[in-house]
Amino acid sequence: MKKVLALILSAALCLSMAACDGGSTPTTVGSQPAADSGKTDSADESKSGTKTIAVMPKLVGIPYFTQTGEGAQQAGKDLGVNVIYTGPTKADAAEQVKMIEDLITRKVDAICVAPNDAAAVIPVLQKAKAAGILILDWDTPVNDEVVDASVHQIDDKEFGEHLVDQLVKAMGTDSGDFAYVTGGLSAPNLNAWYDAGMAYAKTKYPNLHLVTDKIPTDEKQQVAYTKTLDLIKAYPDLKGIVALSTPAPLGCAQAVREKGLQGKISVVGSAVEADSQEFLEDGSLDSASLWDCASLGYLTVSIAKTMLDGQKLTNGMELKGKDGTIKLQLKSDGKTIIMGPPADYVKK
Amino acid sequence: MKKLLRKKEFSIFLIIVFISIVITVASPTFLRPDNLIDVLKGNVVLGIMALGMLPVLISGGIDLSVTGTIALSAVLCGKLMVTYGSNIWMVFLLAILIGAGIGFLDGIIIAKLRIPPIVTTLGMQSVFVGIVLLYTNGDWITNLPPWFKQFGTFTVGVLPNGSGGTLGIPVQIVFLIAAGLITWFVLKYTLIGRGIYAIGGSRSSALRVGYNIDRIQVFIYMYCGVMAGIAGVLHTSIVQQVDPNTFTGMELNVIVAVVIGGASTVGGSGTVFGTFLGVILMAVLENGMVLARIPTFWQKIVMGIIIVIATSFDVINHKREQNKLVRVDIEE
Amino acid sequence: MDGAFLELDHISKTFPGVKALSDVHFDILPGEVHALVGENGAGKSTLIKIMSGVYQPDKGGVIRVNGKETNISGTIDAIRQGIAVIYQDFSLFGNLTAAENIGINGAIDKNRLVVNWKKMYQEAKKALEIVGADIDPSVTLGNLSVAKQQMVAIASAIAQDAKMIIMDEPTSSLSKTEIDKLFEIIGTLKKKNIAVMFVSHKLDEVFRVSDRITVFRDGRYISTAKSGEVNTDQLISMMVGRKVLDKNYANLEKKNGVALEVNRLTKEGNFKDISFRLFKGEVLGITGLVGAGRSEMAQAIFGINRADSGEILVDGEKVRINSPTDAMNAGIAYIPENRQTQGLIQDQTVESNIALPLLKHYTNRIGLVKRGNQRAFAEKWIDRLDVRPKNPELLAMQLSGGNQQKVVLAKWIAADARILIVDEPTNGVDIGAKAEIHRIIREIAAAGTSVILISSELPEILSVSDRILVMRRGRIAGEFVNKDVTQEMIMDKALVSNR
Amino acid sequence: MKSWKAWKAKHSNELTLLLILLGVFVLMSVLSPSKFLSPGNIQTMAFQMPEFGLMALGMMAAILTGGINLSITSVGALSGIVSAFVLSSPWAKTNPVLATLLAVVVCVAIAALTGLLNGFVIAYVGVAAMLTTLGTMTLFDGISLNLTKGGSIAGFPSLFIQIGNGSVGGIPIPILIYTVAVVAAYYILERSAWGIQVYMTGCNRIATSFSGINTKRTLLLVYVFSSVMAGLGGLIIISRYNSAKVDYGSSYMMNSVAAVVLGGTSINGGHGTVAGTVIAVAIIQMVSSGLNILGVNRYIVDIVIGVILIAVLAIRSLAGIYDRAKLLRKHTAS
Repeated sequence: MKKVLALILSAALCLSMAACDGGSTPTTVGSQPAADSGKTDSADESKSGTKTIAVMPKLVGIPYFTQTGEGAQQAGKDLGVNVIYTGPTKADAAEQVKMIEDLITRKVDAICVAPNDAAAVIPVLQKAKAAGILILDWDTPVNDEVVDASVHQIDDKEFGEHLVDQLVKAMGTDSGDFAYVTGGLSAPNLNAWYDAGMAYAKTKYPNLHLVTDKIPTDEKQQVAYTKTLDLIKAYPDLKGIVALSTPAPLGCAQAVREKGLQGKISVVGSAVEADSQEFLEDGSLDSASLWDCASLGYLTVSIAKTMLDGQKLTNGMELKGKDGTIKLQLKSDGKTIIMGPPADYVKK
Repeated sequence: MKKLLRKKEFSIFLIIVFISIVITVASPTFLRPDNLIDVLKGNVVLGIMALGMLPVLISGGIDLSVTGTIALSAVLCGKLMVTYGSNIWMVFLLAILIGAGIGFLDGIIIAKLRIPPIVTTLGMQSVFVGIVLLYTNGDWITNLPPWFKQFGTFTVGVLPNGSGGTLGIPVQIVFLIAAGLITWFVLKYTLIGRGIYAIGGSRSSALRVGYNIDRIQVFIYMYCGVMAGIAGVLHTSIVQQVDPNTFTGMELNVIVAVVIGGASTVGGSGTVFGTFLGVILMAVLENGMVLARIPTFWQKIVMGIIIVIATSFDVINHKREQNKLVRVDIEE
Repeated sequence: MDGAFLELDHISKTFPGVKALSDVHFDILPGEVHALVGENGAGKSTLIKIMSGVYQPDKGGVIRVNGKETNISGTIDAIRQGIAVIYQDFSLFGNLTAAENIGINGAIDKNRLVVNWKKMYQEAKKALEIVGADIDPSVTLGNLSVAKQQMVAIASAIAQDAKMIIMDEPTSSLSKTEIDKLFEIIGTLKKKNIAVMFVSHKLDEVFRVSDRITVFRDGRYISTAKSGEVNTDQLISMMVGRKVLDKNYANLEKKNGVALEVNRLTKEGNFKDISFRLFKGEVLGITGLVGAGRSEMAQAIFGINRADSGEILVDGEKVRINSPTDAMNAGIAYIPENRQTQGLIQDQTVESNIALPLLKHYTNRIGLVKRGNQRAFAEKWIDRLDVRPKNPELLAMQLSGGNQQKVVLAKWIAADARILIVDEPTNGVDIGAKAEIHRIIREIAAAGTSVILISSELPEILSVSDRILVMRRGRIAGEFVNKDVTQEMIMDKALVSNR
Repeated sequence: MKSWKAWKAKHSNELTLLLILLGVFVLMSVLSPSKFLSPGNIQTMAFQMPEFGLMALGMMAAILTGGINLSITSVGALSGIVSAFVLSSPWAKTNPVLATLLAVVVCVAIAALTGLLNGFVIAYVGVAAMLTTLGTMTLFDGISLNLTKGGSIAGFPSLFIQIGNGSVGGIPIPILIYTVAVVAAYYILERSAWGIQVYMTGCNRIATSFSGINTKRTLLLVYVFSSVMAGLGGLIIISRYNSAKVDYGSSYMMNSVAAVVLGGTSINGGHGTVAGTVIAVAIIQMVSSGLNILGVNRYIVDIVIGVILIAVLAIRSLAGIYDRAKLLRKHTAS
C-alpha cells in the first residue's frame, strides 16, 4: 500500500514539473535563457557565453516591480545579456535571502537586489561576493561596502521632501491638517520618505499639522480606501494626505472621490502613472510622483553590464539608457548612482 | 429576559455596545449613519465569507481554502470582464461556478477520503492560491469595464446622513443582507440545514436518525465556496481592480469573526445573527481604532487582547453552567 | 401468542467468544406493558439491539410483527415497522430544540426539502401533550433535566407513531416524583394501545407498571408470568437462579486496622452523608442501582470531582484530595466503570497503558523512560494477570473486553495502591474472565490491599466481598456482613424505599 | 529478519516518507545535477532548513495534544526582536560574548513566557487552541510592531552572526543547532515520561487524567515547549538575516502545519514521530529550493506542496480504511 503512495507522489512531482514548463515563463518575464536554464540543465548560466545578470525586486507581481522588470528585460535584449528577473512572492526578507542563496548556486555573474531589509541581505551578499559575483543594489540601498554599485532612482530624502512640496502645492496653502498613509510600517524606504518628509515639513512648513501617526495599509488598496474613510471622519479638518507605496494613493483617492471631497482634501503620493490616470482625471488624486520605473530597471542592468565588461564607473560617462544614451550621475563615493529627479504625473 | 441573557450572542453584543460607547465618546462621528454604512461596506466581503464559513463550523469542520476560492473568483471574473466585456450575470455565474467547484472538491475529499477538514482545506488553499498567482503572476487587473464600476457604486434607497443630506445603501450591503437571509433560511428551514446542526451536535445520533452525512458535508463546503466566490466579485466591485495578493491571510479573520460570533469550533452551535455580531465586532474594532485615535502601534495589541478575552469569557460562562448539573436526586 | 404486535422466537446471538443470547423467546401485545428483568449480562440489552435493528440475530431466529414474519434490517427500518427505542443516553441532539428532536425524524422520513416549523411545533406539542409533559417545544434540549429529556424521547417515538416503545432502564436516573410521572405516561401510552417494553432492575417498579414479566438469566429465557401471579421473592429467585454462590470471602471482621475512613462525605446533587470504614485487606462491596451515586462517590474519593464537604482519612491520617494525583499519593487507586473511555487509552499499546500511572518508577534521573524496565514490568503483569494474547505491543483496542479489563486491573494493581476502588469490573465481560477477575481481586486483598468493589451484580458482590454497603439515591441504605446475607435482603434495601 | 519486519511495520510511515524524500532528491538531481547536487546548494539547504524545522517541531508538540499553535511564527519574531535589543545595545559592542549568551537566554525566556500565556488560556481556562493562538498571534505581532515601530533592529556582534551564518568543519552551525534540537525533541517527546504523557493526553485526555496524570500541567508545558522551539527558530532567523523584524519567517506558519501533518502526526493528536516531522521538513525544503534552482516559478512550489500534502494523506487514510476492513474480516472470521 505504502509503496503505491511513494510512486504516486513521484508521479505527482513529475506532473508539476511538467506544469513548470508552461508556468515558469512569467516570473522570468520573456528572458528565455533564464527560463529554460532550469529544465535543460544548460550547466551554469555563465558557461553559456553571454553574461547572466540576476535582478531581484522586493517582490514580484505588483505593478511597480513589473514595470522595472520590463525595463530590465528590455536592457537584457538590447545589451545582449541574460536577465533573470525573479523575486519573492511577498515582501519577506527571509524569502529573499533564500532566493539569493539559490541564485548563488546558479552561478550568475551579477546580482542586483532591491532589498526588503538592507541588513538582512548583507550576510548572503557577502557570500555571493565571496563566490565572485558582482553585487549591485537598486530601488533601496543596502548601505554596506559589500555592494559594488548602488543605483538610486532618486535620493530618498529628496523624494520625501518632494512629496511634501507637492502636497503644499496641491493644497494651495502651507497650513492645515494632513496625514500620512503608508504601505506598511516595516518598509524601510517608505519609512525613509516619511521621516525625511516630516523633518522637512517641521522646518519649512511649520503650520502643517500631522493629525496622527502614519496609517498602515499593508500594501492593499482596499485597506487604504477604508482607512482613509476613517481618517476623513476622525479628522474633519483634514486638508491633505500623503500616500506612500503604489497602491495607497489609489485607495486614498478612491475614498476622496466617493465622498466627493476632491475640492476639500488633496491627495499626493507615489503611484504608477497608468493606474493613477483615472483618479487624476476627476481630481481625487492631485498628483502622483514617481520615477520612470522601466528606466530604473534598464539603468540597473546597463550599469551591471558595464561593470561586468570591466569598465570603471566615472561621473558623466556615456551609458546606454532606456531612451538613448544618458550621462551617468555618479556621487563622489564612486558607487552611488542617481537616476534623476522624479516625474510628476498630474491631470493631463 | 433570562433566556436572552443565557444566549451566547448576548455577551458579544454587550462587548460591541461597550466598545461602541468608548469609540463614540472619543469621536461622535462613529454613530453617524454614513460612517456606519462605510464600516458595513468595508466589511461586506468579510461578512459574506463568514456566512459561508458558519455552516462549516457548525458541522464541526473548518475551511481554510476560502482564500484560494475568493482569489480565483476575483481574478477569473476580472479577466472575463477585461477580455470579453461580458455582463454582470455572466460574472456572478462564473464566480458561483468557481466557488461550487472548489467547495465540491473539498467536500468530496473530506467526506470520502476522510481527510480531516483542516488538512484538506489547507492543502487546497496552497494549491489554488498558487494557481491564481501562477496565472496572474500577481499582476493587478485594472481598467475594468465601466458598467462594472457603475455596478460597484450603485446604491439603493435613501437614508438621512447625519449632516442634513441623504445617502443610499451601497449594493454590496444589499448583497450582504441577502446572503444573511439566505443562510438563515438554509440553516433554519431546510432539512439539510438542520442536518448541519445535527452532525455538529452528535454525528452518531445524526446517523441513527437517518441523515446522509456525506451529502450534507459536500453541500456545506460547496456553500462556503459559493459565498467566497461571490465575495470575490463584490470585493472587486468595491476596489475596482483586482490585486491577487490582497487576500492572503483572510481565512483566519473570517474564522475569528464567526467564532467570536458564538459558533463553537467543535461544532453544533452558531447562528447567522451571532455571525453578524462577530463581523460587526471585528469591523467596529478596525474602524474604531482610527476613530478612537488609538496610536497606530497599539492597535494590534488591543485587537489581540480583545479576541483572547472575548473567547475566554464565553468558555468560562459555559463551564459555570455545566457545574450546575444534578446527577443523582438524593433521598431526603 | 395471538394478536401479539411483536413476537420473537428461537432468537440467538453469538459474538466472538461469547454467546449473548441462546434460543430466547419474547412477545408483546398492543397496549401491553411487558417487563424484561434479569441481572447484568442476562442478555437484555442484546435483545433490545436485535429488536431495534442494531444487531441481526443468528440464523434460525424468527421475528414477527403483527403476525407477519419479517426481519429488522436497521434502526431506520425498526422505526418504520413501529418499534422505537429509548436508549439510556436517549440519542437526542442536545444542541437542538425539543420540537426538532421530536419532529425531525418525520421530516427526514418523508425526505422533505424544507422544514415546516409551524407543523413541527404542532406535532411536537401534540406529542408532548399525549405524553402529558409540560415542556416548551422551543427550549433547547440540553437545558432540560434528564427526566424531561426522556419525555422528549418518548414524545418523539409517539410522533413517529410507534406501535411499541422499548424503555431501557428508564428510571435509572429519575427522582421519585419523576418516576411517578413516567408511569402516568406509560399509562396513557397503554390507553393509546401502544405496547411498552419495560427493561429494568427495579422490581418494585416492575410490579407497579407491568402486565407481564419475562425473566432472562445468562442469555437464556427463564419464564414469563402475569405480574399478579408472582411476588418479589419468586422473581428474584428466578433472576438469581438456584445456583449456589461460593461465598469465598476471607473471613469476617478482620480488624487489622482501618485503611480508609470516610466521614459525612457530601456533594450536592451527587451523594449525601456518606460515612464508612474500610479495613486493611478487606473487600468492601458497594452495591445499589445504577444512578444511586456510587460512582460519583468513588470519583470524589479519587479526586476526580471534589466533594463539597466531609473528610477522608487514610490510615487515620486526614488527607486533602483535589486531584487523582493527590489520591495516588495517598495510595488510592480507582478503576473506572467505563473501560472504553475512562479506563484505557484504546489506541495505545498494552504496555504503555499498564505503565502510565507508574511512569516515574522507570524514569532515570533526567526523566527518560527506561524502556527495558518498562517492558519487563509490563510483561510481568501481563503474565501475572494472564492477559491474552501475551503481546505488550498490541493496541488496547485489539483485546477482548475481558482482557482489556485485566489490563486496567494490572495498571492499577501494579501501582500497588493500598486502597483500590474497582467500579463495575466485570461489565460486559465473559464468564471465564469474570471468574478470573474475581480471583485476582481476592488475591490482592489477601496480599493486604483494601478493595472497594462497586457492582450492581449481586452474585459478584456476594461471592467476592467481606462486607457489603448498599446505596440508594445518594445515601447509604444499609450495611451487611457477608455471612448469612442473601441477595434478596440486599435487593430489598437497594430497591424498596424503606418498607 | 523477523525483528527487521517488526521494525519495518512499526516505522512504515517514516520509511514511506524517506522513499518520497529519496524520490524528490533523485528527481531534482536528474533535472539539474550540476546545480542541485553542488556542495554549495547542499550547504545552502542546510542553512535554510533549521529555522523552518524548529518551527515545525514546535507545531508538532501542539498538534500531538490535538491542539494547534498558530502563534508560532509570531512567537519566533517577538522573542527574536527582544533579544535583538540586547544584541544591538551599545553594551553588546564592548562585550560580545556575554551579549550573545544573554541574547540566547532572553530569547528562550521570552518564548517561554508566550508559551505560558498560550498554555494557561488553553489548559486552565479551556479555550480552543486554535482560537487562543489566533488571538495571541495578533497580540504578539502587535507587541513586536510596537517594540520595533516597524523598523528592523540590526547591528549585532559578529560573534552572534556566526550562529546563523558560520560553520564548523564545513557544517553550518544552524544545522548543528537543529540536530541538537531534533535529538532533544526526540528524547523529550518520545522517550521522557512527560513526553509519553503528552501522547497519552492527545489520545484520550480523560483516561489519562484518570490515570493520575495532571493533564492541565502537561498541556501547559506543551505550549511552553512549542514556543521555546519557535524562539530558537527566531534566534537563528535574526542571526541569519543579521537583523530582527516583525514579519520575518511569517511564511513558515501554515507550512509548519503542513510539514507536521505530512510527517504523519495525526491532526487529532496522540500519534506522530519526530523523525516523521524532520523528514517531511526535509522534503518540503528540497522541493522548494530544488524548484527555485530550476528557475521554476515561485508559485509552483506552493502548488506542489499542497498536492503532495493531500496526496499523502489521501493514500494514508485509504490505507487505514483498507487495514480496518481487513481487521474486521479477521474478527468476523474468528
